[in-house]
Amino acid sequence: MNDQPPLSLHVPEPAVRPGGKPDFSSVKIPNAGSVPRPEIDVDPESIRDLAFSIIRVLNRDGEAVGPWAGLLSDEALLEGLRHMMTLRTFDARMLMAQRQGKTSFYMQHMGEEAVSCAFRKALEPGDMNFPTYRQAGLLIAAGYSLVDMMNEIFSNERDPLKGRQMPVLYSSKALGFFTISGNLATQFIQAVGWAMASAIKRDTRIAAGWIGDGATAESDFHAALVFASTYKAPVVLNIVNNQWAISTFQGIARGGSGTFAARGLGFGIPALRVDGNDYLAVYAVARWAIERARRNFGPTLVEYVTYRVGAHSTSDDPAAYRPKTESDAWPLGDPVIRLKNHLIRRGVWSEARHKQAEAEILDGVVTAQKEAEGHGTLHAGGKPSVRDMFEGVYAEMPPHLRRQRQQAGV
Amino acid sequence: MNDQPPLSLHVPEPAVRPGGKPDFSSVKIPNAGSVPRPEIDVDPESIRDLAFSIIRVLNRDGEAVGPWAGLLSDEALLEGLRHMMTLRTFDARMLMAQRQGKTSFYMQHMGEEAVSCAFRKALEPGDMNFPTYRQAGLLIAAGYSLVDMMNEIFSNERDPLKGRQMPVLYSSKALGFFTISGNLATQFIQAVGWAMASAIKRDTRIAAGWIGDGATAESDFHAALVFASTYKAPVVLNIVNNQWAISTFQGIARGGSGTFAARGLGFGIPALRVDGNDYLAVYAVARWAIERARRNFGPTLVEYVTYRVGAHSTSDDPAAYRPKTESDAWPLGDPVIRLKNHLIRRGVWSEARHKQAEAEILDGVVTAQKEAEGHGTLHAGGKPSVRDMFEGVYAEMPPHLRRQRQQAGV
Amino acid sequence: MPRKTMVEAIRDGMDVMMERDDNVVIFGEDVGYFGGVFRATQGLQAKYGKSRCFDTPISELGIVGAAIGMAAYGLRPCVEVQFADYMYPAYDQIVSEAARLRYRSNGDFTCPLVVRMPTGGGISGGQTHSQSPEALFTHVSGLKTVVPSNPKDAKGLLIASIEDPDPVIFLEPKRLYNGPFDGHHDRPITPWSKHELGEVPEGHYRVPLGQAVIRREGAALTVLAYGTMVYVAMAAAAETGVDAEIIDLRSLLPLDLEAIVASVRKTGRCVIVHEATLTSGFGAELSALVQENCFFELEAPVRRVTGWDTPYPHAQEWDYFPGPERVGRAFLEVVSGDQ
Amino acid sequence: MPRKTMVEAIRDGMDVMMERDDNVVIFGEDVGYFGGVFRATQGLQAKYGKSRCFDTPISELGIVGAAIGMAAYGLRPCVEVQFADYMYPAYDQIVSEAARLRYRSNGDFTCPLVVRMPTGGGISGGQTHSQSPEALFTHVSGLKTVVPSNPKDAKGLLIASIEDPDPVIFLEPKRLYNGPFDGHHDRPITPWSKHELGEVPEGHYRVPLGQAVIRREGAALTVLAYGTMVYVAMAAAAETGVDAEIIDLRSLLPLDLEAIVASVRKTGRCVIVHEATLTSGFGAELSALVQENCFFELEAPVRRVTGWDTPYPHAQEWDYFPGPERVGRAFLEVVSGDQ
Ligand SMILES: Cc1ncc(C[n+]2csc(CCOP(=O)(O)OP(=O)(O)O)c2C)c(N)n1
Ligand SMILES: Cc1ncc(C[n+]2csc(CCOP(=O)(O)OP(=O)(O)O)c2C)c(N)n1
Ligand SMILES: [Mg+2]
Ligand SMILES: [Mg+2]
Repeated sequence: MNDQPPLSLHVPEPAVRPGGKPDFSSVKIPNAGSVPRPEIDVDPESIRDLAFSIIRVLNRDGEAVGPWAGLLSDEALLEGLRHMMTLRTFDARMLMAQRQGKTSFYMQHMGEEAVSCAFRKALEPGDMNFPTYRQAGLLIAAGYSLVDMMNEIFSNERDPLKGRQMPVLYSSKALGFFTISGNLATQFIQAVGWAMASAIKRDTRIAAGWIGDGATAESDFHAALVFASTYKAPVVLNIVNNQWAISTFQGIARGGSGTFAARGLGFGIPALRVDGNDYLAVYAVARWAIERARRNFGPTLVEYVTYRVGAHSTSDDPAAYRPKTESDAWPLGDPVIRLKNHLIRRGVWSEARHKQAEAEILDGVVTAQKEAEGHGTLHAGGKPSVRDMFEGVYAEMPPHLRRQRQQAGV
Repeated sequence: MNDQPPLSLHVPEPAVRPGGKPDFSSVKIPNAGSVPRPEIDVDPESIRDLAFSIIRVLNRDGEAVGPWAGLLSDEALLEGLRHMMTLRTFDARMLMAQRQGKTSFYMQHMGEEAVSCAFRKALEPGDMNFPTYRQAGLLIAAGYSLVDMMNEIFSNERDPLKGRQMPVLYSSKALGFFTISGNLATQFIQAVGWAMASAIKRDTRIAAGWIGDGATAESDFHAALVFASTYKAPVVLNIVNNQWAISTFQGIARGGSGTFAARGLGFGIPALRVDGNDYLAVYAVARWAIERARRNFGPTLVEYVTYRVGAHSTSDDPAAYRPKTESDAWPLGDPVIRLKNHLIRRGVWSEARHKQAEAEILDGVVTAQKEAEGHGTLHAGGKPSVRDMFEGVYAEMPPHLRRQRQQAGV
Repeated sequence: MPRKTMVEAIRDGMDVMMERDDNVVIFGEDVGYFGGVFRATQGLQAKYGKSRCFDTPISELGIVGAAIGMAAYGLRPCVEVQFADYMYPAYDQIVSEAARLRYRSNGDFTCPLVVRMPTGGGISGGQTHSQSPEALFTHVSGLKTVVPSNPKDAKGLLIASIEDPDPVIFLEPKRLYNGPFDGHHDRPITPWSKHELGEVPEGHYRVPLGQAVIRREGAALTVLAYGTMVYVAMAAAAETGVDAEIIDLRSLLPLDLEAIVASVRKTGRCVIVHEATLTSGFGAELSALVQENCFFELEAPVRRVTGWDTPYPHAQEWDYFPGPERVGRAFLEVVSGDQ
Repeated sequence: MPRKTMVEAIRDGMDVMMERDDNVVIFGEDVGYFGGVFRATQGLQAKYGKSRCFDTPISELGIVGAAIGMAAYGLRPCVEVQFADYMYPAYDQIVSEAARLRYRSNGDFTCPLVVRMPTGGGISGGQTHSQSPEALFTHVSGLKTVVPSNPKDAKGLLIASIEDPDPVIFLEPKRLYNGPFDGHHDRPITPWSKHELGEVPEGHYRVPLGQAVIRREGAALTVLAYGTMVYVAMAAAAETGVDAEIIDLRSLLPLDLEAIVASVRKTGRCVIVHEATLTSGFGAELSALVQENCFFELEAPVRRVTGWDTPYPHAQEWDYFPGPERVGRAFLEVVSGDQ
């Protein structure tokens, strides 16, 4: 053995670090319209290419092209644009609120708005999302109250979660939005379980699990794929690949595999990659996968290729680990601008109307914020009671907690 | 949504249950010699077929054929035969000893002897296995003392593990055999860590992880694939697919994927399937994967297609969940008989010599057993001390354990 | 009344609930066709079909994680972890998820889930088939933890657990499956068919969570026990002649503190027994509670008799197990004041 | 002597050990290029190279599982779990593997491994960035559990932990990273640069595991504390005027029982404080030990002041946290005998 050259450890590195010139030349972007659209009962093996390509609908000229195009009316697209703009404005205001000390923490969606906003529109009432902290678009596109979102963020007296949860960890069963966990990935297998329950009860509702590129390394991701594959659960398993997991580039979680979608191939689960910054493409793929699930053909794994433009959270500063201008170099553009340009091209939108919509939306968000702030912010005004801290641990408070509540004098 | 037909849960079932006629027609067996042998630095994507085929060397006539043949001398093969026969005899004696109450529990290898015996011969001194409870062939082929194995099984006064572990959970660092855990799968990621350590230290040693078909569903399997893929760890990841996990057929863990080997494809890890009942094929594939690891090309996933002929353990009765004659119908035959026939065909072995070897081996095992029983069995004769129970929890006994030992009066 | 083993009683409890409520589903490793390695689910798949009782991949995380999703949907899953020693891969889902769904969502989502798992030693199972991890559950707000000691309670507690709106960890002392084991491993075991508590009522009944029961009245000493140790304590009392009052806690959380305090106030002395390791075992909590609530009545230190702080060994199993001799010695010391 | 924050001291401890022993390797989520979300490993990759300090996939199981394999190989991994709240996915590897390699293999394989994790609340982290799971480790035979309360100790304890031949869980009270936080969250924090214990010796030194230290001598009452609660107890003593003897345990297992017993024998009274939830918290073990060992000297019940038995809430953080007011009230009640 002594004649063997020594081993060495391979540690993947991103192409560029701060100081370097952003470089996405390794990200191969197929032309819009170039990826075929299979039947929903397709044999997964026969579409394995789709795990290595990117389904795109909007081309550089803002046209919707190819087999995945043509599913949404202009009206629906205008509504989608409004959802994304609302989310972006909401984020901007809440980031500011956090900086002003009105809450402890915030997480934004900049660049990823299309993913959750478009996906939501492909669901039916009664379906259930198991989201991470970066899919508030699911709520906004479902018409959830901005004031209630803010009440949660401010942990104020109207907080639907009574101050118990950190900002942005919303819950809305009514709108098909499962209570968000602070622990990464746990929701992925739960989504599969929920979907199995729907199948056990011979229901028609389906589930959607959500996970980030980084969190696919967690155990729950594997459990979800195993269970979904075995029981053919009616679930759409969504991976939002925004290139970063806090400071860690996606190559650390992805390792030697070409894509995250490829993970599905080892389970016989059809796996699709889609341009996450293309509202039309996201919607088209979501609809395909959701229909597959609803028609009892089983799970689909979808990777959304996108980019986290902002910091991971208000506790993070990406300048420490990636070039400042990296997001400008991101080859898939901005989802809001791309949809806007498409609508302008279709003649149903204009720069002027966009400006006006921006103003209206800001107005709406500001009004909501005023209302929410009227119910308190984290350190000022109305807040949930100390009693609320003791309630809800169990359906009925057991004696030991009653004693503790008494000790606390509440 | 009310026009949707209801969903239903898919629960995979084996082809036959007790009372039915065994049927392995769904197991596609390629001809021996028909699967190509790629270079070790091959692009994993280009050999994905190997995850869906079965590499075989010994054909029905007992000839070694094709590109994976020709690696072992007759002498080496005769030694291999002896290892497998020894393991089988050892198992038979220990099963009997368990029935006689000399120990609490035993797990046999019947039908799977080739896997661990042949793999071991492809390793170098210093390499490390992270086995499950069904790879004692790794010890036997490495020349470990049968008496010490039995001492462990009997938990007697010479038990190298001082009575602390259940039967068959051996440990031998010297012979590259990591301490077996009772918890499934945990060793798989540990093997990757050990291999990473070797790479970090610029060593030349490699690791081999072992796991059963059923246990691939565990989280540690995923962690192992993720870490091995990311850091290109010098490790061979072995899945022993013996068709059953206690009473659960392999389809429950495998789900919708064609094979267990296919799991590797989602990680960019080359994945090979091999006839686990073919000593020559196992050796050839092991050598390929081991060389790949040692030359720093990274991990390989290998699925050994075999069949668990016996009960899961002495606590199990397979008649409750599978046809009694299922093992006779297993299309890959018996590893001992196949190697025996090959050697006879090559003119270096005969039925008579085989009979004689059987007798010799039995003799050796019986002699070893006598010696081991002289040191005690679980309920009779010499046993580890009660002091041993308190030792070794830590390198140095902390005060609270010293106090407890005193209380125990030892 | 029919007599049943503890396994039969547990199976009966599931059967009754599956019959009454088609939201009850059962799954785990080997629990479907085969009926579980301890046969607790035998016959349920045949009776209720594969989508209500089925085998799972070997992933405790997957079993519990999927069950949480199902519970959130509105089912009442009752899942099996093959041995308590194998619950660790599911621990994150239990602690971070099942236990907190209700709280974190302010009741928007809930988790009516039972996780059954065989616990305890005495079957030569070594360190990975013998553990008693109850204290790892009692520390977690949002969980309930139950340990039955006989067939009748097992069925009634299991029914109450399945009906409970919150997650319940249901620990089954496997050494009691066939009979009331008192720690005398060298003596033949009395089967449940010969024991009064083997009488299991038919049909639906509940044993409410949070109510202890006095198994033996006594004046000299209070013994807090659960599971197998109830019988060890009974044997120790009989053999030492100490007039011990033996309380079978049945549910550790919620805990019947009132019953404990009433007894210790009466006897002035307390011994706590469990099979789990000493340090940070549930006995520590019991000891703390007793002295917090009965300080002025205590005539001797509260004493714990437990498994040692080592992994559960294979060969030295009976040296590890806190048997009647060791427990009895503690009784005598505590009543004599000889510490 | 240079003053350092606790983060700097911890980083220094790793630096010293990486320098001395090239078997020491460091990894975890975001710990490589970026240097960790709390910046504890900042600069180590640049100094020692990518194969000794690197980023990992987000898999706590993978981090600890791989580290166990490395430790078995002969390295001394010191890994980071980003928040203690995220250790559960690794719990099986910690409990079933790291803690038992030595025992089950009779020393054939060992596991010199340190798992660092920030613990405790006070940073508006809600239920998933605030937990104190120490009792989930102290119940596990084969593990050691360490909780430093200041930069000087943190470095010395970390070095001792890395050099230890067995697995050590190293819990870092994150609220202490920048200064000795006493629970008065509305007052400005004193930075470590203004505190004596911010003086961190250069180079290699050890603070041995298992030795408590008295932070304040006193005659009226013994306080058992660790981590953040040491300063809360100090504040409570100052504010109530109770002459408390405050013991900083530093290491929970091994535990300095001698120091505890000596103090309680002297004062006759004992208050235990921790941030973790009450039931089955480490305070239960301490309470049990104190009354077992000091029963006849105790003049009042041993008292626990802890986090409540609820998840750690976001908005009501300071109602959950056992602050100086609540701790002080307990002091007064225990010394006055007014229970
Ligand atoms: C179990 C667990 N481990 C670690 C963390 C800390 N953490 C929070 S977010 C994050 C990165 C997640 O990255 P990714 O999955 O790519 O999602 P993204 O933030 O990019 O949307 C980490 C490591 C956590 N929340 N839970
Ligand atoms: C974590 C864990 N869960 C469950 C078990 C119980 N168990 C022991 S062996 C076994 C089946 C394993 O099947 P497989 O991986 O196919 O290996 P085989 O026995 O067939 O070699 C099970 C479920 C265990 N030991 N550990
Ligand atoms: Mg990401
Ligand atoms: Mg198997």
